Formats: sequence, structure tokens, C-alpha cells
Amino acid sequence: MEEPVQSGNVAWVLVSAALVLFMTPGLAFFYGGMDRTRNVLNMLMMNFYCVLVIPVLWVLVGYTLSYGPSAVGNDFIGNFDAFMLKGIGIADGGMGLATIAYLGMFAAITPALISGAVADRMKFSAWAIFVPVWSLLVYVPVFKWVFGGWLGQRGSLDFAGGTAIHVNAGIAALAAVLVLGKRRGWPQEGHPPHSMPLVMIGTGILWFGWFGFNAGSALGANGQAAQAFMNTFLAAAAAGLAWVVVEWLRDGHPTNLGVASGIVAGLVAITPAAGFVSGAAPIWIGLIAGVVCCYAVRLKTRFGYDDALDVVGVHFVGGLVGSLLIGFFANPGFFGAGHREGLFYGGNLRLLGEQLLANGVAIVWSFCMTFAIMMALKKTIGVRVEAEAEATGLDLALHSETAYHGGGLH
Amino acid sequence: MEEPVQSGNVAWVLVSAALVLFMTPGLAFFYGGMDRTRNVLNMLMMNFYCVLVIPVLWVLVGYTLSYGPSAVGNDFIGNFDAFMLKGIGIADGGMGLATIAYLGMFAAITPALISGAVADRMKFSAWAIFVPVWSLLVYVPVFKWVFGGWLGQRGSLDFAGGTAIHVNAGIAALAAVLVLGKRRGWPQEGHPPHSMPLVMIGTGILWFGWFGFNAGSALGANGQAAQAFMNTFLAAAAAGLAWVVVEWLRDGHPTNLGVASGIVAGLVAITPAAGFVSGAAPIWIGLIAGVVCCYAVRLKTRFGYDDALDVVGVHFVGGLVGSLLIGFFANPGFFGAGHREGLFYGGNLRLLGEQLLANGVAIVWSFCMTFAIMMALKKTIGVRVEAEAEATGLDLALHSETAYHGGGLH
Amino acid sequence: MEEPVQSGNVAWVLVSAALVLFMTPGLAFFYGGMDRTRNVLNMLMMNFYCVLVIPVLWVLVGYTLSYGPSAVGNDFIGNFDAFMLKGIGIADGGMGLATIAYLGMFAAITPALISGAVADRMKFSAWAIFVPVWSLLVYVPVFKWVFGGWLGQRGSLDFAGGTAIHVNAGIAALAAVLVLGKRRGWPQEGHPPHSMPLVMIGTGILWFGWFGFNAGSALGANGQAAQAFMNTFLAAAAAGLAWVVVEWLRDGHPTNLGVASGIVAGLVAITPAAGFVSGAAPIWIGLIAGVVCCYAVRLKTRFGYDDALDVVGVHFVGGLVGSLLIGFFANPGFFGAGHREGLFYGGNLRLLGEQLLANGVAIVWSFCMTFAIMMALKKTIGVRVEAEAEATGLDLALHSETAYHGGGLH
Amino acid sequence: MKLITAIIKPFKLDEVKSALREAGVEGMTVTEVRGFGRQGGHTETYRGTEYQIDFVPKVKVEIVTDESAVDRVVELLTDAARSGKIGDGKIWVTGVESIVRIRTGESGSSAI
Amino acid sequence: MKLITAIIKPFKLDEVKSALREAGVEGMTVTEVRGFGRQGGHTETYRGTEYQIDFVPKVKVEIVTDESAVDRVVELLTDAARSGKIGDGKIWVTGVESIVRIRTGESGSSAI
Amino acid sequence: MKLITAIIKPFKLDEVKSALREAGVEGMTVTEVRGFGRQGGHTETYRGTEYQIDFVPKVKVEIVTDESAVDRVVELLTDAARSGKIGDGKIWVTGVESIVRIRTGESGSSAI
Ligand SMILES: Nc1ncnc2c1ncn2[C@@H]1O[C@H](COP(=O)(O)OP(=O)(O)O)[C@@H](O)[C@H]1O
Ligand SMILES: Nc1ncnc2c1ncn2[C@@H]1O[C@H](COP(=O)(O)OP(=O)(O)O)[C@@H](O)[C@H]1O
Ligand SMILES: Nc1ncnc2c1ncn2[C@@H]1O[C@H](COP(=O)(O)OP(=O)(O)O)[C@@H](O)[C@H]1O
Repeated sequence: MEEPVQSGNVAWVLVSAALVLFMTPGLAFFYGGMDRTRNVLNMLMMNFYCVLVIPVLWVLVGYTLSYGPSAVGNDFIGNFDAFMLKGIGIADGGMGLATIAYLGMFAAITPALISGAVADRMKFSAWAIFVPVWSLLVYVPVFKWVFGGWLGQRGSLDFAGGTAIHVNAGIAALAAVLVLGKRRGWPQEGHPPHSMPLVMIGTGILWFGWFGFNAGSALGANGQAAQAFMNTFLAAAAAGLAWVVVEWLRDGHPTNLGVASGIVAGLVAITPAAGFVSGAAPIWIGLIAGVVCCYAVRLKTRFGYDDALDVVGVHFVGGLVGSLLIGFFANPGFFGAGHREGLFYGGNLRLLGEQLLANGVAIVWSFCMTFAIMMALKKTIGVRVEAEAEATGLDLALHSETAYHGGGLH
Repeated sequence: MEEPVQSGNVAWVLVSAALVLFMTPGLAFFYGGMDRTRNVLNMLMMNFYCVLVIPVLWVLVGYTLSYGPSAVGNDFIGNFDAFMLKGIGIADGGMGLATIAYLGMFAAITPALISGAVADRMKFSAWAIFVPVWSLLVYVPVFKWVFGGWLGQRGSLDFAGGTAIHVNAGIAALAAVLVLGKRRGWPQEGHPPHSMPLVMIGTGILWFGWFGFNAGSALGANGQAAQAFMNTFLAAAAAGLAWVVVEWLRDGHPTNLGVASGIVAGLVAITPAAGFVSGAAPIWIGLIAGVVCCYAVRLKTRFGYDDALDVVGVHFVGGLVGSLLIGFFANPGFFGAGHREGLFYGGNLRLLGEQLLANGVAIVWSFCMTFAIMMALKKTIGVRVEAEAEATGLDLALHSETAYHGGGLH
Repeated sequence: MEEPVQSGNVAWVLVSAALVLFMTPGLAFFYGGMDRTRNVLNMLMMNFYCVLVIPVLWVLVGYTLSYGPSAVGNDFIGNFDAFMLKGIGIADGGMGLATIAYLGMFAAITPALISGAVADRMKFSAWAIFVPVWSLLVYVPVFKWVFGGWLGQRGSLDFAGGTAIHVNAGIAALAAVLVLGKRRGWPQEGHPPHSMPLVMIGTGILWFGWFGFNAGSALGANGQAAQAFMNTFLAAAAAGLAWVVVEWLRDGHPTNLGVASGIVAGLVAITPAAGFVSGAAPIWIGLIAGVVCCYAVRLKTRFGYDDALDVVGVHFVGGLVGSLLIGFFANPGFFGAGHREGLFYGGNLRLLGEQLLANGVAIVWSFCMTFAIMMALKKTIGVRVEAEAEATGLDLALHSETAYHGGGLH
Repeated sequence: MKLITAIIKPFKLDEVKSALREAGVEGMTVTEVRGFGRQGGHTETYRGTEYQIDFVPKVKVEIVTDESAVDRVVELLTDAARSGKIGDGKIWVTGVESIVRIRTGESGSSAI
Repeated sequence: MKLITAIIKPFKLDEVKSALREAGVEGMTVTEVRGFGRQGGHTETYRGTEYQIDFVPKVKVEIVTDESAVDRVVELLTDAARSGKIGDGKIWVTGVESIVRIRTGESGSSAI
Repeated sequence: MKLITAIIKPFKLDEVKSALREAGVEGMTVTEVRGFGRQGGHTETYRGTEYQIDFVPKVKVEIVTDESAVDRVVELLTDAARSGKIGDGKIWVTGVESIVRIRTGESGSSAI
């Protein structure tokens, strides 16, 4: 029996799409608050730019190549049949268009994640080219492979973009900073966040929006959406708690930035798993991600890559942790398919193996392609601002603006 | 066959109403961030005041005069039959009340738009009277004529308030500043935004909320809503892109304020068209609005009217551009009626003519009435603060408050 | 006839849950903006901490004790049958899980309300213990009694938590500050808000989220939800208006903090009544709450308890006013039961009596238990930071962080 | 050489700058400060409680100049900064023993 | 005339102000500054990394006064600003050659 | 005793601090200021309109020191603060008549 489209499902996807749109400004504030006063506008602009250029790119070619009708049954990449939404109508009650808009939000925020790593020293012109090119050459294929393409078909699971988005952007961030080089003075000179309240505003918006990101991925207001919602709630809370407890025991102080970072780490980690786990699993995933990421953000000083705002430590590591934990916690109650139980639900190592494979492929592809794109930019227009601009601030040098004009001198 | 009310539709209208409520604070931050430190609270208060006084006014008389049962079949204005929501129950599953609340949010934000023009010099007592009077004498009739009244019946189109809200408030802003006069020192003395992050917080909230503003206007979670949602996404992105590209080419710098302004210009322009266009049309509308508004904000210095935060250049011009482009881009797929195709879809000039007429009527009525209201206020209680208050700041003079108390001196 | 679950209802509960989650950051900014620069991060952290620890506690034991299946038919407290969501599946289309998540948001924000009272002087370690203990010993039982327990069964009404949340947390705030003592220098030294824009950001988020808080409590997108939505809109507006008018007449200035406080007071007052009143009642409730709370915030200086950010004056008083006004304004159209009309709808004093009883019980229980918990903490780990930390700021002393690092010195 | 220190009303800074620039003063250093004086402070009102703010915003302008120019600069400053209302501020002069331009190492008058 | 400059702990400003006001000092100018001294700074921790903040918040108070009042004012300041802990700050006195009240053009003692 | 006042570029503060610390200077007070000078300001662009910002961020460093140390400190400062580009700033020296350490009441050289 063909069921008529339920307006509740359309409503939920539309709301979720709006929530995910809101996450990019949220991310901008989260990152921007951590940055220094003189670079905050460059950070905001790198993020906002993604929601300007990607939506257009997405409806032109991104969608048709990765998720459009032509992509179905095609293991590697779609074709241009639905170029500029050709043939997409509203006779289905809006579900199609709502879903395309929803996925466009994901396409927009993914490159924005990378901005946190390249903070304080990247040319905006290079970023302006990097974003659409990266989206086409890295995001679109990985997204396709994971959702409906060969990796997904083999049996790996990714509910809302742990592999396709967080691992993908996180490892790209590493490749990007390796090409870009360290900020002058790093790591000797540290830069405390210029506005912690702005960081917390970003954190609040991110958590709020993430309910759309995860629970919306059920593409309907149904049981799986409710479960994903609950998991998003619990994992973020547990990870925030874990991070703060580690800090308290280790450094002697529970901090706001720890709360914010833990929440984000938990949200990242539950993303791939949100629709596949239940019960106490999200709490465990959150706790593990909170502890692991709290230590992982220190890798950059050990290994000497200047990932300014910890995109690798939080998004790459958190996404990977969550994606692999699916191999343990996946609850067969959520799908019919035979081999998709996690180890803790009577499954064998096969699911874990698929998760490793899918993430491995995403990591290799994303790292290599990102490295290549950045090198190409470096050899042509250059990727790095001049020393003077770096010293005096990118806001003025690149954008002819200053974040704050307070007090009596204006 | 009478269909039972679908809870998904009620849910979507309720969510949309909440989103539009959130836009007024968003607008307050957008404007407030652009203002100087000493006047930011006056700006916030002018905006918040609208969501205090208008809701009450709307349910008392605004609704019944413009959109209530009595207004149906009445071409010019309704009567007082549904005074204070008399006779409005919940037997319909909530759709009626939800819609009235939803429209109340529109009534509240419309006068708030004007605050950006009169910034830095208007008496708050004058504003306190201006807002409800303007709402009754200008907003309510224009809203009525455009939606269901004589202008709408003739065949003009306005999906979510391009004519009734943006053109209306934008031209009112012009009339208001002509009566109010220029700020002392303008245009020689410029005032850069006191907090660009606050501007960007406002921008993020506005875009997020605008999905409710436009897609909610379908009054259901249906295909038209999904199309309006997609159009809102694309037009804002395209306009932001266009504005930034113009800036980059013309001034040498892409700026955050350009991004913010472009996004808002695109949102304004797509508002009247959101439910009537499809495919690439929203991208074109966004690109055109972005370029046109980016130049239109300079008109004020050429013509010498002090529209402090560019309400005319963004809302009036953007709204008009979007409204007229309906005449070209309207897609007949979205309604049955005969003559409503745009020029690009095989239509004739009739739709464009109706758009011109509707906007022309709105412009004349709004300009004249606003001018009259402001003159009446000027002759009675006065509209302008004293020179000293203008020099030292409205926050302290009018509100006995200061926006920030930082540092060691407090 | 058993109706299948409507996706619109699930969508609405999920959206409402996300909205209520967003309120806790909103509250943090509302309070944090009012605080001084040196204590703002401690304030933010007290709030965010609640959404870290409470979600976990709620799914572990809170839900099963108060609202779970075992709690049905049990007048005082549930048992541990649904410990860690045991037995809660998604076969019901998600409504069950969505509701549990939704209620978890309420559990999280309730103790957060108290943070405003204990600002600037409470040990974070004491707060870290206080929150879960208070939630279990005070919130869970009162919530149970009011919703479905003995107080609710007797006939008292509380739609979205006027008694269970605002009166409860408000009186707990009083008990807490009595144990904690006054801030050094209070009330001689005053401390104006360090960032009014942050207060207004919080206010905007709170109002936006409160639509989920109140209208979501209908647990479906139905007529009652729409009515609750409308009431939330009108009461907040009317109360904001009332507060500002009192200020203007009494103090000579309408202020932003007055707008913000009035809006919150109206939202608090309508909370218990939102689904039970209609027509002009929300306006009256808002007006009364606005005036009463505007005076009630002065009680602290008269009686000498240091309720730093007026939790008692706004939440306790506002919640009580709204809860008692149900006795007058309850509209029998919203329920079948015999004796539940308010005095103005032909009812007798019985409903008012029940409201008095329910609130009385909540007040006595909450005050005594909170006092006991705080005394126990005081005698063991201590509740108050050292004088030096209080003088130099809690952010640095407790969290090793500073809110803002601006300018050229960083 | 002398150091001229002026405490002025913030909104007068632009006029002061223009006046000095026209008179050939090529450098100055300004600081946001708060002043306490006969002008008194103001009150602000939050939730109906009045807060007395004793310190009002002022701007401090510092100019190192040759002895010969002091009188003229002080006069210019006085004129440009005067609004005639209480709280216009003060100008005081102190002696400077030496001055160096960091960039070049020059000292004395040529370093100003 | 002399200029008395005091660097004090921010939370002592209120006491200092009251003490001076009671003693008849009618004007002063204060500035938010950051001090580096024996007191040392503090560390802050962000994502587990410690940042050494060497400059701690201080407030600078400047008072121009007649020579005759200097000793008393310095004494008052010292008493009011003292907490007895390291970092209480310094007070130094420099000579002022002339002073003008902008509003009136008065100079000398009557301009203070 | 002398008061050395240096106006430097903000990003040079760390180097200046380190240089002075190594040379045994144990205290200083710094202030965020804005400078106007030959360096000129910059323009910012908002909605296509250029705003001329004449005052650029600088940091003022103040050090009270014994007469004997002045030359060395000025030299150190000059070296550490120099970038060689216009706008590096100035250092000037004024006389200090007395100094008190608030905490102890000590005065003279031992109070520095
Ligand atoms: N004795 C003083 N020492 C230092 N600064 C002073 C002194 N007296 C006044 N000032 C500064 O000058 C400003 C204006 O002084 P005030 O007494 O209010 O008015 P007027 O300048 O008209 O005499 C004060 O705000 C303060 O910054
Ligand atoms: N030589 C100096 N020159 C200028 N300011 C100084 C000097 N020494 C100390 N200060 C200021 O005095 C403050 C307190 O000095 P510090 O050495 O920390 O403690 P104490 O005042 O107890 O001796 C410093 O933070 C700094 O602002
Ligand atoms: N005459 C002056 N009095 C006080 N401060 C000055 C003076 N001239 C310059 N300054 C300060 O020194 C800074 C640098 O001066 P500037 O003329 O721009 O370059 P340079 O130091 O290379 O000569 C200015 O920004 C200002 O803060």
C-alpha cells in the first residue's frame, strides 16, 4: 500500500534543514570566539562564505552527482541528469525538495569545519577557491560512496555523516595545515580565546542545530528520528561531562571551553551512530569520545602540526571514534539486514571491518586530494597571507574591517 | 472530500511562527551591532518594543481588520467582528489560532524594520506612539489589500510580504527620516559598526528565522513550502555572493558586512516570490538583488537622506526588485489561475503590470501616511532627541542604561 | 478507535524538545550578561553544567521515578522499572522517546534557574553536587506529584511547569541564598550588567525556546498547542509592556533590562496556564505578572536576602501569580472534568484552593529540602568560595579562564 | 621638551585632532580614561535600582612637543576642546628630559 | 603643582575614591592598565594548555594637586589601596609646570 | 628616579617584556592606547563607504627606574621595540620626585 506523504515528515525535514543552516553561523561563533580579536572577522567570513557558495554549487551539480536519481544504482558517482534540479518537482508533497535543501546544508557546513584549522594565516582568495573545489572533488564523492555508493553497499554504516563529514573534513584539515604551515610564533605563543561568551553562543547554537543534523537524517518524524534525537542529547551531555571531569582531575579546573569542546566532541561522535544505537550506548559513546578527544587535542603540539582550533582533535578523532564504536554498539533492532549487529549485540567483526574500511578509504582520499588541492593553490595564487598581515591581523588586511569599535574613540 | 487537519501542517505553522518571532531579536542584533556603543540599547529597545505592543494590538484589532473572517469578501478593510479573537476556537485542530499567531509575528517585525533608518536620534516616546499608529494606519490596510484585498484580487502576487512588508516598511523608513532629519555630523562623520560579531549573530538568526517567514507562508508542510524553503536558501546565498563579489571587484575587499547585507538583501527579494518561482529563478533573483542593493545603499549619500542603517537600500529596493521579478519568473506550475505566468514562462506583461500597480499603491499610501504620522508627532510631542543626548548617546539619555560595563572599573 | 501516530505530533514534540534545550544556553546568556565580567564564565558554566549532568541522570532514574510507566497509578513516586530507559522502544512511532527527551530538557533547565540567585560566590564543586542531588530529591518528586501524582489528581492544574518548575526553583533559590549568605558588599555596592546585548541575546533565545516549553506541553500539534502558543506570545508581550510602563512612570526611563525582565516574567506566569486559558486571559495574566514582578524584585533589598539576579522575584513570584490566576481564568472548554472552571468562568473556589494547596506543598517541600541539601554541603565541602576569589572573580579562581581577551595586549 | 596632557570629552576628540593637525602637530597619543570631577557622574537604573556611576568617560591626549610650541598647543587644545559645560577637562604640562624615536634612534627635537 | 600617579588593584578603586573624596580631592582621572611586577601573573588553561598571563589588571589613578597637599594625598592613597598582599602597587609623584581648566581657561591652582 | 614612557607597536610587547625582564627590570605598567603620527591611519570599508581611522592601536609602557638605569633601559627598549618601519613609536623620560610601594610604605629606590 502506497502511503500518502505525511505532512509531519515534510515538516520535520524542513525544520531540520533550517536547524542545520543555523549551525554554520553557530560554528562561526564557536571558532570566532576562540580566535583573537584581530582575526575574528576572517574566521566568521570563512564560515559564512561556505553557505554562500555551496548552496548554489549543490543545486547545480553537487546533488545530481551524489544523491540525485542518476546516482541511484551507480556505485561511484552520479551524472548531470538533475543539473540545476532539472526534473525535481513538488508533486511528491515537497519531500524531495525538502531533502535536497536539507542535504545542501550538510554540503555547506562540511568545508566550514576546516576553517578552524587554517585560522589566522590563510589567504581569503585561496579559501574562496578551495571551498567549491574541495566540495566537488572530496565531499561529493565521499558522500556518494558512503551513502548509497560502494562503501555503503558493502555494509558500512554512517547515519548522519560521521565518516562523510567529520572524518572527511577532519583529515582534510590536517592535510591543509601541513601545506599551509604553522602560524608564526606557534606553539610558543599562545592565544587565549578573545570572547568565551561568543564561543558559548556558538556551542548553544551548534547543539540546538545538531538535533536537526542527526534526528533529521531519519528523513521523517518517526521512531528512528526520536531515537537519534535522544542519542544526540545523551552523547553530547556525556561527552561534555567526561571532558570536564578529565580536566578537573588532570588540570585542576573545570573550564567552559572544556564544556564546549566536550559537547561538540560528543555531537561529532554520535553523528554516525545516532540512528543505529539505543539504550545506554549513546552515553558510552559520549563518555569515550569526551575522554579521547580531550587528550587528542594535544597531539598537535606533540606532532607539530598547527591545527589552530583543533579540527583534527575534535572532528577527525571524534568522528572516527563514533564511527568505529558503531561496530560495537549497533543495535540490530534498527534494521533488517543480516550482518549489521555490533559486537555487543551478538555481531561478529564484519561490521567493525566495514567501518574501518569506509573510514580508511575516506581518510586516504580526503587527505590526498586535499593535499593536492592545497599544493596546487600554493603553487599558483599562494595560500598564505603576508607576514605583516599575519602580525597585524587578517580582518583589516583582508577584509578592511575591524570586529569591535568600542568606547570613546569612535 | 473534506480532509481532516494534518498535525504536520499545524506543526509547521507553529514552528514557523516561533522562527519569525526569533527574527525580531535577530534584527535587533543585526542593527544594534552596526550602531555605535552609545546607542545600541536604544536600537535593541526600538526593536523589542515592537514585539511587546504589536501582539496585543494584533489580536485586539489588527487581525480582525485585515485577515479575519470579516475581511473575507471585503476589498478594503475588515470590521471588528473578531475583536480580541472573538469566536476563534480550537475546534479546527489549531490551524486558525496558529495562523493568527504566525501573522502576528509579521505584524510585529514590520515596524521594527523601520528602526534602522531612524537610528541614533529619535525620541523613544515618539517611537512608542509611532509603532502602533503606523501598524494600524499603514500596515493593516496594505496587508489587507495585498493579501485577499483589491490588489491581490486584481492579480498581483506577494507570497510572504515583499510588498506588504519590505516595500511598505522601506518606503516608510524614507518618509520617516525625511521628517526626522539627518544625524548631526552626517554624512561627514562615519560610524563603523561597534560589534561586527553582533551583526553576524543577527544575520544568522535572520536567515534561520526567514525559513519560517517564507516557507511558513505556505501555511502547511507541503510542496509549496518546500519550494519556498529551497528558494529562500538559494536566493540568500546567491545575493550574499553577488554583494561580496561586487565589493571585491569594486572596493578591493570582500567584507563581513557585505556578506550580511547581501544575505539580507537576497532574503528580502525572494520574500514576495518564494512560493511562485522554481529552478534557477531564486538564484537569478538573489544575484540581481545582491548587485542592485549593493549599489542602492549609496543612494542616500547622493540624495542626502540619512537612512542610518540602509533600510531603504536593502528593504525597499530589495523588496521592489523581488516583487517586480515575479513578473518575469513566476512559474505557472504553482497556481491554476490563467494570467499568472511570468514573462519567462510564456506570460504577457499583465502580471508585471499588476506588480507595478500593487507596489505603486503601497508606496504612495505608505509614504504619505508615514509622513503624516511623523509630522503629527513632530508638531506635538516632537520626534527628535536633544542635541546633547544625540552627542552623548541615547542609551543613557533615554534608557538610563549603558550597553557594556567591562573591565576593572566596575 | 486507535489512531495511528501522526508524524506531525512527533515532529512537534521533537522540535519543542530542541527548543527547550536551546533555552538553557539562552538562560546562561540572560544571566551571564547581567553578571560582572569577572564572573560571567562561572555563570555560564553553572548553566551548561545542568545540561551535562541532568540528561544522564534523567534517563538513568529521573524518568522512571517520575513519569515512567511505573509512575502511573502511583501517587507519590515511581520505581526503577524503566531504569536507563529499559523497555522503551520505538514501535510507537517515536512518541515515547520524543516525550522522554522533551521532559529531560525540563529537568535540565530547572536547576539552572537557581544559578542566578547564587551567582558570584558559590563554589563550583558544591554546585556540581547540588544540581543532581536537588534534581533527585526535589525536582523529581514535585514533578511527579504535580503531573499525575497526588496533587494533580486532586485537581490542581499546571500546564507546562509553573508549580513544578518555576515556583519550585524560585523558592529553592531563596533557600539556597539564605544558606549561602550575601555577597561581600551587597547591597551597598551595585553591579550593573556587564553586557546588555548578551542579556538581550539570552532573552530572545528564551522567548523563542519557550514556545517549545509551553506549546510543546500539549504533546502534539493540536488545538491546545496552538492555544498555548498564542498565550505564550501574548503573555510575554503584555508583561514586557507592563514592566516597561511601570518603569517609565515610576523611574522615568523605560529600560532594556525592564523589557527583558518583563518578557521573562510573562513567560513564567503563563507557563502553568498556557493550555487552560484563552481569549484575553493571557494578556491579563501578562499584565498582572509584569506589574507584580516589577515590584517583587525589590523585596530582596527590603528583606535582605541576596538573590543576585532575581530568581525569586521573577520565577517564584511570576510562577505563583500565574498558577493562582488559573483559579480565575481557567476556561472549561479545554477539559471535560467537572470542577475545573476558573472563577471567571462560573467556577467556584475549589480550583483556586487546589492551586493554593499544590503550590503550598511544592513551596514547603522545595524550601525545606533545598535548605537541608545546602546545609549538608556547607557542613561538608563548603558552599562558598574564598574571599579572595570573590573579590578577584570566580572565572579565574574556579575555572582558570577569563571571559574576554581583547585588544593589543593579547 | 614638554609633555602636554589633556583630559577632554570624548566627542571633542575629532575637533581636537583636526585643530592640532592644522597647527602642524604631527603626533599624539590618546587613551580612553574615566574622569571624576565636579561634573559629577550619572545614575543608571537596572531593575528599578539606581546605580551611581561616578566615573565618566573621558579621553586623555598626550603630546610631546618643543618648549616653544607649548603655549600655542595648549591654547589650541583649550579652544578645540571647550564646550563651555562643566566637565570639559584639564590640560597640564610636565617636563620631558629626553625623547627617542624608536625606528631611527634619533633623539631630541627631531625625534618628536 | 604635582601629579600623583598611583597604580592600584582594581577592586580597591572604590575605597580609594571614597577616601580621596572625603579628604576633599575633587578630581582624578583613572585608566585601566595592566601591571607586570613581583606579584607575577597567573595562568589560564584552555583545552589543557596553560597560558601564562604576565600582565594583571590594575587601575591607574592620576591626581593633579597643589604641592602642599601631596603628602596627605599620598598617605591617604597608600592607606586606602593597601591590602597587604603583593601587587598592591606604587605611587609616584612628578612635577607639573602648569595646568588649565578647559571650560574657563583658568590656570594655576584654581584650575585643579 | 625617572619615568620612562614608551609608545610601541602592540605586537612588540612580548619582545619588550622579555628584553626588560632579562635586563632585570622587575616592574612596568602597560596601557592600550591609540596613536596618531606620521605612520598615518588606515581605512576601513563598510557597505562600500570608506572610513578613515586615524588612530592606530599602540601600547604604552611605563617604567619607573633609578636614574642610573635609564640609559640602559631606553636602549633595550629601543632595540626590542624596533621593527624599522614607520610607526615604531617613541620613548620619553620624565623626572620622578618620589615613589612609594603601597604594600609596605617603603619609598625611594627600594620601592621600585
Ligand atoms: N585634580 C585632578 N587631577 C586629575 N584629573 C582631574 C582632576 N580634576 C579633574 N580631572 C579630570 O578632568 C575632568 C573634568 O573635571 P571636572 O571637575 O568634572 O570639570 P571641569 O573640567 O569643568 O573643571 C575629570 O573628569 C577628570 O578626568
Ligand atoms: N618599576 C615600575 N614601573 C612602573 N610600574 C611598576 C613598576 N613596578 C611595579 N609597577 C606596577 O606596580 C604593580 C605592582 O607591583 P608588584 O611588583 O607586582 O608588587 P608591589 O606593588 O607589591 O611591589 C605592577 O603590576 C605594575 O603595574
Ligand atoms: N608628539 C607626540 N606626542 C606623543 N605621542 C606621539 C607623538 N608623536 C608620535 N607619537 C606616538 O608615537 C607613535 C608613532 O609615531 P609615528 O609618527 O607614527 O612614527 P615614528 O615613531 O616612526 O616616528 C604614534 O602613533 C603616537 O602614539
